Amino acid sequence: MTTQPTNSSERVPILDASDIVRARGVARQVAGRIGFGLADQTRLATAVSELARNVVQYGEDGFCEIVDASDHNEMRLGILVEDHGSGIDNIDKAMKDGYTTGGGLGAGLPGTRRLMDEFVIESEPGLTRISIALVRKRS
Amino acid sequence: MKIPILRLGRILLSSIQVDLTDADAMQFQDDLVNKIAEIEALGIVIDITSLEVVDSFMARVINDTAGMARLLGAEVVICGVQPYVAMTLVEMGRDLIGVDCTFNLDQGLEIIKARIEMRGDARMIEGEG
Amino acid sequence: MTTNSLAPIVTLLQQHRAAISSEWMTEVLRVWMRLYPGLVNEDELRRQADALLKELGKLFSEHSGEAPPDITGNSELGEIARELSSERAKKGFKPADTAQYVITLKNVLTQHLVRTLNESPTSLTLCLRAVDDVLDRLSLLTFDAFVETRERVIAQQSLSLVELSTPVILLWNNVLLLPLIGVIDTVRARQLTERLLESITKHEASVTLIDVTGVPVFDTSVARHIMKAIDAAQLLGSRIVMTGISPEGAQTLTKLGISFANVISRATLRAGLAEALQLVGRRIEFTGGVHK
Amino acid sequence: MNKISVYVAGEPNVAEAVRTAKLMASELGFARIQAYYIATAASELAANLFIHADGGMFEVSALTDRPGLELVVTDHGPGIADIEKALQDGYSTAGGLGCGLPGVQRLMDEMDINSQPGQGTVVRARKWL
Repeated sequence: MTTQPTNSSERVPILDASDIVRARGVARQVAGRIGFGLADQTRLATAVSELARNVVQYGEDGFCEIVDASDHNEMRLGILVEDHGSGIDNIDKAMKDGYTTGGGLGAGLPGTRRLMDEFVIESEPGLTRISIALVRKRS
Repeated sequence: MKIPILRLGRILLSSIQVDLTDADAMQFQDDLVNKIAEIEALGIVIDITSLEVVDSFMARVINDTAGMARLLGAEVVICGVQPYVAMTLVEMGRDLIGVDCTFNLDQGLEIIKARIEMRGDARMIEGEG
Repeated sequence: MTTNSLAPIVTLLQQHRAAISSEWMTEVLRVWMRLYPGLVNEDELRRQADALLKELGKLFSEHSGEAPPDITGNSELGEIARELSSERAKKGFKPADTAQYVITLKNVLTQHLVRTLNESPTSLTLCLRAVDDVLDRLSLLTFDAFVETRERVIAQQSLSLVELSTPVILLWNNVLLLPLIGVIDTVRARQLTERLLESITKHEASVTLIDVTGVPVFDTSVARHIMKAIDAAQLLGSRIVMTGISPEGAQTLTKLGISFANVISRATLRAGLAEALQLVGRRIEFTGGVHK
Repeated sequence: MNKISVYVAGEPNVAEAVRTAKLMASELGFARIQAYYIATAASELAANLFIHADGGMFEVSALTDRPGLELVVTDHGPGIADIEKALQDGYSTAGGLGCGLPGVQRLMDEMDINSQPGQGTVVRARKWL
């Protein structure tokens, strides 16, 4: 008796700074459609903003994929941000507060991790993939 | 996209009404700092009611702008931070925004005026000028 | 087509369905009406019983081979059982009284089978085993559904408990009170922070009192949750006055190295209220009083 | 009833661990403030079990040779690479306030940590009556 989740996904290419605003707009929209509250919509939009900016700053080109993976038990929004830049040398260091190479506050990645329920990062020269997800039980 | 900066005596008011791109934000910072210098502003109120996303970059722009304004001798108040924006900011990390905040332009203006009144330069220079 | 060794059950369910249904319901209703008066809908129950017996008949008639019929293949049957027992769970029936339903049916069916098949013991054994097996599984299914429903009810209750226990109170113009009571975990902290921030914005509360008298233990994670709420409130423009830290709490927090440096703290809600009124430029005055 | 175990996999279990520790402390005759310290230490230790490992066992036991109470937490998580560093104030690997373990050390009379990187961690903390 399993209901097949009605998964859908949207992909936003990230090539320059104007795509950051677009990507987070789409994330907010999808989150709202799934039924996430305003607070969670803001968390998701902010997280996408952080990750998309990383792509613009270090990744040259990439994309952001926003996936609705909800089922009848929980709401789940997964986001994959992928870029084809030089990669992150030292992931541990990049995940530390206050560490930055690009003039930000250095709260980007660690801040995003704190906002999300799931956070996975893989990086090698030429390919960096960060997947995040926010999960809420349906009440 | 140019964000309007209004002048009210020696106070500057600005209300960010749209979702800003990075370039817009930097342009705004530049415009504002120049305007402060031009009119020797004593105070600035920035209304960010319409900002639905303040990420670490935007937080830095706000902080930096406030820091620059202070160096130029102006008091700064931010108003209209949305509840969810505030929550997201503190979850990302403490102290992302280190500027005084209040609810709306009205109160922002009141606070700024009260602060300016305490200042020596406002009392002396205005009075003699 | 192979012969169906369970044909006697099928015949029984066809020819004596009315009798079986009535015996079964009489017994179930006798018990339930006594224990849960007013919670039993007789017509509904009889309708369900007929539907269930019909499905059972279908299950046995479609059966062939050695193994007992598999009820998981018959979703209709499972659905009826589920519906019934989740309804019982919602109405607060005890699990044993709910299980009574299927057990009674088993007794009735067994009696009928023994009566009709006492001439052919081999067939009787086969049929009894099949009835046993199918009804046992049905009973497990109803039990599962019962527990599932109960758990959902409990989860909902605890959710509403969380909502109930975090009110935000408008004490005076621009002064809010958030009394914290009980264990503060991540989910609750998130909810109460959301609620607090919304109220602060709505009432433009320039001062917020957070009373922690009801917080049982102050450790770093509780302190962190409260600190986040405070930081966010300050970003909106509200000043925070914390009240109700016990002497034990103050000693422990200091030992843990937590200072709440950017917060005004007062021992009692009374002192905190005075402070809050002072911050909004008001005070409480003695007016002579009615009672001397 | 001289030893009670609670398996801690998430926040609800922490509350249970704290209740257990507080109850045993007061039954053993600890003063109010001491019981509060013990409860808080229990909360810190139990929370570590699911923050730093996937969960683990929390035990409270009454000590008899010398009257007192012992808290023991055991996990099979990644272990603590640098115990000395973990005992410094302000050091945290999981975005905490960084005063968990040093706090426990101050709240209890004795604490020892046994950690094998990759194998897990056992922390024992005692308080004497």
